[in-house]
Amino acid sequence: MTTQIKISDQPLEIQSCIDWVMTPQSGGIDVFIGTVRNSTKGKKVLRLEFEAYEPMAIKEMEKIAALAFEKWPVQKLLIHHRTGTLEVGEVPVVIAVSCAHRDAAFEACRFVIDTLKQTVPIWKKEVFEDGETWVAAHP
Amino acid sequence: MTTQIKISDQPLEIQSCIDWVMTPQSGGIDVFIGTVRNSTKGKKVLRLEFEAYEPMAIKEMEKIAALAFEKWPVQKLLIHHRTGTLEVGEVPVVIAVSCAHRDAAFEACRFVIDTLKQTVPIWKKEVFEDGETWVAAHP
Amino acid sequence: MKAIVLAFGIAKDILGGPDITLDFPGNTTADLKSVLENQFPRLKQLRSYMVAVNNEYAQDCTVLTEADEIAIIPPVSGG
Amino acid sequence: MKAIVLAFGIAKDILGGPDITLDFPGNTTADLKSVLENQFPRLKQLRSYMVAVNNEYAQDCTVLTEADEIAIIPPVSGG
Repeated sequence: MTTQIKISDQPLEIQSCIDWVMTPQSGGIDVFIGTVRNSTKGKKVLRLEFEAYEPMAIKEMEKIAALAFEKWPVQKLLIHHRTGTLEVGEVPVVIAVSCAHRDAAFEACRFVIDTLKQTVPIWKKEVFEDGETWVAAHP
Repeated sequence: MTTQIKISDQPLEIQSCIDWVMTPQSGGIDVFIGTVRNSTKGKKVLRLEFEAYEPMAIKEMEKIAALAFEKWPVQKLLIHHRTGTLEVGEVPVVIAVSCAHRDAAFEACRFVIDTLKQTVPIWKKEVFEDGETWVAAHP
Repeated sequence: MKAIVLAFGIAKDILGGPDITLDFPGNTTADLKSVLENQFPRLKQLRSYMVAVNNEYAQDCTVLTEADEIAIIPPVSGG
Repeated sequence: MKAIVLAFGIAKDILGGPDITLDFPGNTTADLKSVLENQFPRLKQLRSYMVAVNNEYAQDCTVLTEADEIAIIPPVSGG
């Protein structure tokens, strides 16, 4: 298999993600790691809570992966997404892409995270000291 | 310190590189990992040999880092480069960039590797079954 | 028609739980949305929302059946 | 002037070692290059090469002194 897609409530293992995409044909690997930031628009964030509509989220991520393979000469592509409660510094998402040459790796990786944020049914709630907000829900 | 630059003849430790750039202010980390490919232009590669003019290479990498900090809101930036003999699948270079937002991380990371390949005095010899070549030496 | 509607993210808060059963006139996504928005006006305050049928984004004209898995997809924010 | 010139990558192969001592007329990078290319014509077959003085890329007009660290930088290929 050249694609690995996973949704998990356990900490993501970045090194295994990278090991998985590496092949003897690879010349460049680009890895995007999302991390929980301690503030948003100047407001202190205590933690994030991620919820996924899992079967559909997997399906949408598979579509994104298929598109990336169509658009670029990708060798292996991995998307791991966390669910549940994440503290500051924890990792909600890891995307890793291996290619013979680096340009395709950068472009495909960026395409995957950009598209994931637009189409994959996963939701993030920011928890502040004085309340909580579902991100992007309102105009 | 917000920049870590290293040239080493020991295997690069990707996970420590990523841990080092991560900060509570980070929202996105982009990591580029160069890997030794088993072929070039259809020819089987046995191994690569990297040589660096170390003090100048460090200085040039520091310049690239300084430029990246000028151009993008980078939080931490790491460049580790291997020297010596590397087998297929080994990692000559790791570049890791943390930012509040992902766009800057992707762009700065790509800028660093692109510029490194143009200006940093490090040389790579490809060793084939029937000979060897200093990469890019001749037109 | 009668449908079980799954809700996620803020839609779960608005509908008051992870799923509700609705009995509504008509059988398209548009019919469903009209009833939902009437019953839960806060849906109209969202930036947007989609309906998914059997794990695929549906159009307003998509015809629903009682066997379909129907879900409300408020603006996504993963990654 | 007299200079020790460091060589890396393919330049090390061309010069026959990691450094050579040169005694040459003039005192600029251009003067040095002219003598080097005369003595080691294979340098002219390179895609290009630079001279570094004290770990900085030098121009042809850069004036050298005997205290400088001078190096030949053939086309780089790191990463």
